Amino acid sequence: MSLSIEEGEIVSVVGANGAGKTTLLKAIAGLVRPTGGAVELRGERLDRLPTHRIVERGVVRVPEGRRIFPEMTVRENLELGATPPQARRKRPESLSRVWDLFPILRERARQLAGTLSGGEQQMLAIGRGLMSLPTLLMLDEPSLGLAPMVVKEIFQTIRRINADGVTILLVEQDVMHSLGMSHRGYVLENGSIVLAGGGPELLANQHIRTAYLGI
Amino acid sequence: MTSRARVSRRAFIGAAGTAGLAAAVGVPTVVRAQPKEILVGSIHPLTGPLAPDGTSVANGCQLAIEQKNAAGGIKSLGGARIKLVNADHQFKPQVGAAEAERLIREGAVALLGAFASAVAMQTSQIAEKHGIPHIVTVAVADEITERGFKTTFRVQPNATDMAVQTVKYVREVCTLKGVSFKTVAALHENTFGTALFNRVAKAAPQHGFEIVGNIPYAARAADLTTEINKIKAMNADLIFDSGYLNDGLLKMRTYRDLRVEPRGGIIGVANGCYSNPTFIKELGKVAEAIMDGNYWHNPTSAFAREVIKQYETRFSAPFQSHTVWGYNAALVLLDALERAASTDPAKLREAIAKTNLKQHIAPGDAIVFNEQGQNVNATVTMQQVQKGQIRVVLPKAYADADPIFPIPGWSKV
Amino acid sequence: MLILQALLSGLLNGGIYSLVAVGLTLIFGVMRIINFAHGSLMMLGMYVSYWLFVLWGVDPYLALIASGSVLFAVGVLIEAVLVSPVLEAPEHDQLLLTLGISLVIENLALFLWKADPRTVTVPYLAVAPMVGGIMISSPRVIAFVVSLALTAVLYVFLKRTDLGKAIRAVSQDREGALTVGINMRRIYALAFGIGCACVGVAGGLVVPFYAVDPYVGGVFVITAFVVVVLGGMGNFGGALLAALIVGLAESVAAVFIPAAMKQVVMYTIFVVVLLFRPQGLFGARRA
Amino acid sequence: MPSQYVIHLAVMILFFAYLGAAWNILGGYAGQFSFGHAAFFGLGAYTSTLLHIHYGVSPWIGMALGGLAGVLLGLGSGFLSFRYGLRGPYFALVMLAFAEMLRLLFETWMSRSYPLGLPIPLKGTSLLDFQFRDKGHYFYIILVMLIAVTWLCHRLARSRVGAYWMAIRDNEEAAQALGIDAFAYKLLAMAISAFLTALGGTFYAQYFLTLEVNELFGVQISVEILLSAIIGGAGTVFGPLVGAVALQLLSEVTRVYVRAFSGFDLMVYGGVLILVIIFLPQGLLEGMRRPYRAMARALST
Repeated sequence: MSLSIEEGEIVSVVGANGAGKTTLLKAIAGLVRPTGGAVELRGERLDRLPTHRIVERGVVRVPEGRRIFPEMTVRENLELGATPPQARRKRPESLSRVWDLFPILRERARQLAGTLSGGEQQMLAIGRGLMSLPTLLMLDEPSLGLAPMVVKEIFQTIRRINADGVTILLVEQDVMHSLGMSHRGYVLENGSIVLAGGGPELLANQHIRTAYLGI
Repeated sequence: MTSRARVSRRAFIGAAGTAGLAAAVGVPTVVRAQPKEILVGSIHPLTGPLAPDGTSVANGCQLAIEQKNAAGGIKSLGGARIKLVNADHQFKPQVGAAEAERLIREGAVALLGAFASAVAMQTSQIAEKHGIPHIVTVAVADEITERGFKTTFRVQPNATDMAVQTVKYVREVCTLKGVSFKTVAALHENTFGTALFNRVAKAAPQHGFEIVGNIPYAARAADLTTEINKIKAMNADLIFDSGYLNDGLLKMRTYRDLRVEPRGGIIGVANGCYSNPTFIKELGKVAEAIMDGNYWHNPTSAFAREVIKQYETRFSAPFQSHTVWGYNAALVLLDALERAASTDPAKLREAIAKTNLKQHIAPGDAIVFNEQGQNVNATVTMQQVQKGQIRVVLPKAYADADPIFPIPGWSKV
Repeated sequence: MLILQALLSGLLNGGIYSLVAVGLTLIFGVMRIINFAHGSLMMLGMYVSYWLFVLWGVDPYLALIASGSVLFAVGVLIEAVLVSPVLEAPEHDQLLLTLGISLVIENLALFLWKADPRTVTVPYLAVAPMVGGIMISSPRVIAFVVSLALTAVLYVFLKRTDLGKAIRAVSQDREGALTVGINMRRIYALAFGIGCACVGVAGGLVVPFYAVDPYVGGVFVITAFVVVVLGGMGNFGGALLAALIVGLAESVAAVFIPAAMKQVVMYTIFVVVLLFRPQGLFGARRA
Repeated sequence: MPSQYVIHLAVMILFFAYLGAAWNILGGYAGQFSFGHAAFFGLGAYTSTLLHIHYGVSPWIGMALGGLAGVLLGLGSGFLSFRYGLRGPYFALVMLAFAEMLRLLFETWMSRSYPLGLPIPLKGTSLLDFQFRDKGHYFYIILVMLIAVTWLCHRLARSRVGAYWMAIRDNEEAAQALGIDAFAYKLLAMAISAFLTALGGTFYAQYFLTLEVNELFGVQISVEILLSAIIGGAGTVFGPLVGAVALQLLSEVTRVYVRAFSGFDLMVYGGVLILVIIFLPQGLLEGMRRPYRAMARALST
């Protein structure tokens, strides 16, 4: 499988459950080691670095299931996002940026993260990712288990983040929304790429329409 | 290290198993012509919580044997040397059993052990099965010599002797000093301490004592404040205390902190702490004047004093009460080897049974075994810490100091 | 009077248990490892104090700094060399590994320092004062106060500092901690080191009233295991409260039942808690 | 005829292999790591022995009754811990607590009449009394017990029950989603494991003929029971045997030959344990299979 992302893009990876989407993101983030091949960022090999070094280089993942710290406050969760040294220095600026993006989080700043609603938790997870000052933000199933209204809000925010200059790699089951807003997309089946192309073109593809959209 | 004493020994244990496990357990080496070496097994706890005591008993055996070798070995066997093989039973009967089997297989002519009654029950049983003499160094359970074994001998006084003789001494010292104490409270560890207490409870009324209460505790407790406070509240004339060395250090400090000063004093019953030099070294003044009915060396014997001096030079460690029985048990064995002029287990057993050993380092008459293999002259003495020294104060015949009684409390020494 | 004294000494013992248990619970919370070498490490802490006192006359309370730092270093070393290779192995492997470590440490101590129990007598704490018929064991009071103070310091550290928050983050969600770029190896080493330092200080605190020998660790640590479960494993405040409760229960029980059975009370509390609050007395269970 | 020492060593190997296999049913197959099997072991030993001494019940019958006592205790402790879904380290420590509780209760009870250990009256050789002067008899008894339990493990591992256990071990939620009653099957594993472990207790009692509470209920024996299974390979049919052979020989060889100072043997034992766990986390059996597989692969290409 080969996949590339240009700076400033939104790239979607779509595919059914178990197609290997999550594993792909984990491999890029260094949580699982690829048995072969390489992950490169601007020509630098990432696949031999420990996870925290990868985050320091601006490759940040917002994991499936949010993985927030339930027994810490919203604010503490966000502050922990700014763990890499250069992110730590910009902590106040990043924090106000996140407050702007998600005003609801500011209201709940002192609340324990475990008590937030699903949508709020997803916002927190994205906000926490932004605190690490990503150049590439990888989002794993951000819409999972959320109400349609919330999903819409989340996707709007993702676009805003991208507009601010953050490259986005999006893994989604919601093919319609994700491909709709992506510059480019990849279709993953059984661990390999079966289709690639521009977002809107893929949406028009017959295979996609029958297999994923049921049209 | 596996050289054998006699070829006939091998016949006795059967053709040594060289199948499968031979590599692991050692292949017998060729019999060395001379001088002959006689293997003796010593099984004691060298690791684990009993290690300090176990090591001192094993060292006692070692010293007696080294002295004999230095004096020319067993003369009746052409000056044969004795080699002591030290085994560690880790305070586990299962390990003790394995070591007994191994030592016998390696050709040990006798076993010395085991400083823990549960282990001695095992090792003596195995020795009996093989017909190998087993001399108990230290292990108080009466049962050890009450199972009709032919090969088990014990030089040390058993639990009943320890308890009964101690109670008797306490009455004696009361009479001697013209005080009439009656009530007794007992604090005792819940294994061997309980075994002793059960016997004390039986003997006490016969000597005019009344047990007003007893508190068993588990060894290695983190704190015994509540227990000792309960004992204090019993307000008895005397406190009887049995336990191990470690517990003793904790208890002694707690007695002091709680101002426990019974009218008669605190008296150890075969206490693993009070007749131990470490006790005095670690606690200093707190240990002063404490009494203990226990075994001890014979301070009136020049021989015993010489042995202690040599022990302390050889092992650069203080001579403990337990060491007495390690040394004496080895003496009995050496004497029997000399008289048997043979390492044949049956002949050796006969010789041990006929022991009448006058020169030993414990108080009491010659070591003589009864039908059951118990030394009938095993003598308990009453010790007291006086000016930082452990002194024998009773019976008069072996005493090297006068008893100070009633025992003055901490505040008065 | 009996009861009052029992309450006091129980509370004081609880303080010691708490410091031992806090170290255990920290290691468990962060690494999911039951550290069976904890007792041996406590014993090492006791010997550090003992030798400083005997060789150079260092005040045992000053020596706490040394026993804490030495044990911190030992902990970091053990984590880096022995524990980290098996972090991904089946759960039981880490437990057995710590058992192996404890065997090695105990017998090394036996070799180096012999089996004889040794005590330290702090000159200015010779005899405990009596206040209104209640004995106040000064070294135990000091141990209690220092234990609680240290637990509080550790609590503030975990609650307030970035490093502390990173440690808590790891114990709350490992994958989450990875995604924010926390250096896991550093946190593991740190948590193990701090856990060991706690028990090292606990060892130093105990030396003035409890004799040290190579096997002394089990005396305080078996209880600490129960405390950790009672408090809700990995729960800091829970461990502290559970320690005090267990200490009190043990000591008061000894007033009423045969003293040798006093620990049965502790285990009974344990079973009752399991029946009604399996997540421990305090805090939530994390699977 | 091999010497009694060699037979003793062999008996110990088979015995710990047997206990490891009994533990393995719960700990290896069903994945519930018990750190307190001493509770069942001691209960079995004391049940048969007390019945024998006080009521003249043959230890063979006592063995079965001890097994039943073990089952009751297993169901009781299992009920308490599984009902709330205690797993992993929680379950391990809870079992340790049960064993400790039993140890304290028995210690208090036994110290009234048998403070220095409970001796079984010696009868020489008597089949009815489960006593033999020659260790060879014990060897055959424990051999039969080991074969039986190994056969049982083999059958169970391939049965529906075994498949359910392993499903529970690997992912309990998923197993439950498939309709497996995890609670019931874990209790079943507990009952079988407890029963077999208690039988082992009686064997031990009859072999050594003296019972000591701290030995039979101690943490030490709990560790020894699970050690052979884990070092050999948890959840495998022959792992416990491989582990027992390795560990007993290691302990014997270090104790006899590695004697630079007291305790050095235990240091070496602990050190080897550490190395095995670091380098062969799946156990010796897996370690032995690895070169074999590599060879097979090399041959097949």
